[in-house]
Amino acid sequence: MYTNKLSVHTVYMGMHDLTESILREVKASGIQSGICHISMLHSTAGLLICDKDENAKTDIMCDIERAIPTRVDFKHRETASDAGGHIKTALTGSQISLIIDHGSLILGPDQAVVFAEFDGPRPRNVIVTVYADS
Amino acid sequence: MHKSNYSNPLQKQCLSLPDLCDDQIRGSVDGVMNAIPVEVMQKIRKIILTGCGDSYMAAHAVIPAFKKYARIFGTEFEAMRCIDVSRCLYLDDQNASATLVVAISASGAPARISEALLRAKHFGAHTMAVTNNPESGAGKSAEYVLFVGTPDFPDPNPGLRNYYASLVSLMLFAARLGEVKGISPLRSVNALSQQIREYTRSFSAALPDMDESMFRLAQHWQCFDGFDMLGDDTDHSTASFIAAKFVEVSGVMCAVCDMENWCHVEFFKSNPTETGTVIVCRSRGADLSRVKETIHQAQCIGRPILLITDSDEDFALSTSSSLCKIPSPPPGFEFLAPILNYVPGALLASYYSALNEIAYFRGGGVWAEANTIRTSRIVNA
Amino acid sequence: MIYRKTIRTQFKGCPSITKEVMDCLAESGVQNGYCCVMIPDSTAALAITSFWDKRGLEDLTDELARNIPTRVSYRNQTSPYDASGHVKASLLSSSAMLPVKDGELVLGSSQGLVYMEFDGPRTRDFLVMINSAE
Amino acid sequence: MFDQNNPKDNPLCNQVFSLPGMIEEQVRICFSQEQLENILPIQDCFDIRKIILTGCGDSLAAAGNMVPVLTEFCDVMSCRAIDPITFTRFMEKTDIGIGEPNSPLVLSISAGGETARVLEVLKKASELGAFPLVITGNPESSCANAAKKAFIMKTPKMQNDFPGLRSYLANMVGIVAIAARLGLVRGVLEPETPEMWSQSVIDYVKSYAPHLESISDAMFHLAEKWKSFTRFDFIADCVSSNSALFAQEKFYEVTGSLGCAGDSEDFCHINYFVRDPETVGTVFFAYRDQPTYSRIKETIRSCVTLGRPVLVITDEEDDFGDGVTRVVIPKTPEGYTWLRPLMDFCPVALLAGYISELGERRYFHSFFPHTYERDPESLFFAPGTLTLKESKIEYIL
Repeated sequence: MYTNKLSVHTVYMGMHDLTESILREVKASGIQSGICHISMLHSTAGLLICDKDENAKTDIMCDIERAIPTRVDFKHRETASDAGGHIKTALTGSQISLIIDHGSLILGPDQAVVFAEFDGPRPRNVIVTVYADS
Repeated sequence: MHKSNYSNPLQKQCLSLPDLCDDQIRGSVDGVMNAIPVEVMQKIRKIILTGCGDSYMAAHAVIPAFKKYARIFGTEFEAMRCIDVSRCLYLDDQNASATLVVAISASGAPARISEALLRAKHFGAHTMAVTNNPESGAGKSAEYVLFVGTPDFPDPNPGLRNYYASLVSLMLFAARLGEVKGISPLRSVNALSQQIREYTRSFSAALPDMDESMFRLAQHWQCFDGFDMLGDDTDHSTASFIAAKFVEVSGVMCAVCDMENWCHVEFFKSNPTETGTVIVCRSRGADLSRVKETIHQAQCIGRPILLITDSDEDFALSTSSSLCKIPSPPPGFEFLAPILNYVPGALLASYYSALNEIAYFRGGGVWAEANTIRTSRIVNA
Repeated sequence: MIYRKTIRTQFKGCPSITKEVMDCLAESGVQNGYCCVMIPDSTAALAITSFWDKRGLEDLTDELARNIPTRVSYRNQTSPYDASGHVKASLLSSSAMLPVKDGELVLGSSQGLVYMEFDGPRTRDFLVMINSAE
Repeated sequence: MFDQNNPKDNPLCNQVFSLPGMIEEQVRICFSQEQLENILPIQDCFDIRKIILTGCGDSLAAAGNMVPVLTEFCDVMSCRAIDPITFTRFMEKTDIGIGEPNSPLVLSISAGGETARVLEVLKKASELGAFPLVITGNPESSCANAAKKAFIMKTPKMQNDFPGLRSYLANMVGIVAIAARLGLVRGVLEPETPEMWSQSVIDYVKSYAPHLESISDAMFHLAEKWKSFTRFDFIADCVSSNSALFAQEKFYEVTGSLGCAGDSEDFCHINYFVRDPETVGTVFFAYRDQPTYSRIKETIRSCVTLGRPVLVITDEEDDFGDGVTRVVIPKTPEGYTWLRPLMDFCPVALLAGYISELGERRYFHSFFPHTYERDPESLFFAPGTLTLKESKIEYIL
């Protein structure tokens, strides 16, 4: 088992591509076959696997915002983006598990692991844990 | 065998109705006008009518009059058994103040009547007793009293004149309600009074024949030990009333049923040829085709039938069946039928009792002592 | 180790089950490894989100209901709550995998495991699997 | 003829004893998710504002028994059982509904599906734009075709189940299943309630099994005393008045007796005065949880004083005084009083069966209860006599 913490400096409603950093962590773990588990420890952000294209990522964030608009009349009384962020987080999820084979993540050529910021800008943490096959 | 030898209180009451009519209408109109203040009546949207024994039948029989005179969208008129009103009725605050609970009892004495009124009051409903005795328990328990003012009669039991009085008073009350709520034209009470007078008068000419033929039929049916009374809708009230009179004056057991269920169930009673079958129906009744079929089904097993109707239709009656033709209510006032269409049945009951020399209400003794109508415990809501 | 836990949910309730999962972890004695939580029902979901403010969770149910209305015209005819619950459940997740480090679940301070009931009240089970990976 | 060695071999008795054994299968059929979803799609469930139940004879009693369940758990504005001829011939459009689609739900029962009057009910409801639904055993029948939906009972078959106690129970279970469906879909009941209900129905019906033998013995002894009676009064209040109605009907069917069903108050005003009280079998349904219980007890005492032979069916170890035969039926579980009518007809059904046997009476005045052979002399089933299926279809709108 290998684990490390990544820091992400986000912008408001940013879609930050973590794929390269995660590939680095997998390599650093030295594990050839197993599971890579990525989780972020916040409740107003999400982890997604999506297209790496910038426009595609922007579209996704726009549609998330359209589904859960940052409105002013949430029951939770903090900032609107905080209240809305909690809901977006619940929808997008906070963690991803990926398969490692031959020392590398199995990901499609257009896929990216993306940190979706629903509030921000903020310093954010992502935990990468790599488990070897027993 | 002389009819006059078998003259009896119930029969005399029947024959007294035409004479009672004018006095009764006067009493009822007076009672209706003084019962409930206009501003209270205007707020009433739901009426629950109740009574014990034949008064419950009266409650049921006057519903069409309320629908005719006082129905608009959102109003409701309903007959409920007294035991259900007194023990099971629930009204929420919102609806109670627009609800009027009417308890019918000539004597006003039954415990259950007072209980029903008190329960309705408890839930905040308006209450009215329809009674001939304002000083009675019912009169005192109710917020308002419709005093029917029925003149005394030498032998007033069983209360046939009271039944007439209750029906007439409630129908006039319905007309009054329609007037004050602006649903029916002004002077509806007067117009209805006139129709009641005419309808009752039309019976006065027919009564001697009716009396004669029912006396004759009673001789044929004298030995029967069970009767079926059939009618649909308000004719069911009439059938029930006739059954109640039979029980009261003779103690003979009677079943009451609508046409349809009779064909399914009561039809299978044993001794069909000795089970008197009284059918009440109306010329304008929507059930005419079913009445004819029922008569057919009954005659197939030899049931002796008395058909009480104002219809000229051919009912294919067999020789063992009898027809008692009664006057029709004035056109447009068919709902008046229940105020009088029980008369032949009541006459039959009276002669059945007289010919068999049976005491009304079994003649006191244990029958009077064991009955708990007045002494029943009143339970608070 | 696999634990089966039972909870009684309220109509549209969303109780936190973080404490129950932590209890399982303590009982297992695992120091490093992972913890997988799973819900074996199709009208409920598991969300990782902020659980401090009950009103925030109401916001989440409101927004889900707005996006996935409890319609009368679903093809699934069991009941409206059942039908819309299936859709909601598939948009959210029925499982979560959390790293375990030094005997603790790796969770952010505002994160919690929330059981999302889309029907209810019901008696529900969830499964907790904890494995050691040194 | 009656076999002294085997007094329990009669159709009513055999059916009563078969009920605990059939209930599981009947509940499975009635609570079938597939069938319920088909007859009551979610959209239709939400259209229903009022419910009207109808049926002829004991079907109306079955319907009336289940009115409280529909009223309490289905979030409807009103629910009433109305006899079919009143519904078709005397109720105007405004008496029934205000023209909203699929409302009221007009729930009619016809086991054979060919009863003319029920067909008439369904046709009228259909024409009014209401929601005609029939509970029937025959999916090919006229009623099944005329209704918008047909709820098929598929009651497990048994030899000699006529007159039908099993179908009576089945119809009530069917209405319970409909109530569970409506309540669940409309968000009144919890998702697990239908399952709890179906289990509670099974448990309650089965709870009779250990008591049937002793109830049956008691009824047999009573039948020995009552075998020559030809007049009966059945007195009950509230929902139990439907059980009284059912009892009255069975007594007509298998003993040919004159019977009346009444409430504890009105009885005191009318049938109290029936003569020769010592030969009027008088049956009370007396349950302490009913608000009229004190009145029922008064009326029981009146009857005893008059010298009437009295049977009291109750679920209480209460003392009704001397001169009363009491039969105690199993209690319903807390919050489930609506289960009671599913089975509280059993004692009277047994009594009717035994009186028929001991009094050597015929079923429907025509059939010998053991062989089911029809007396060739009987006029009751002669061709052209019965009008139940042939009655003319006619209704007012």
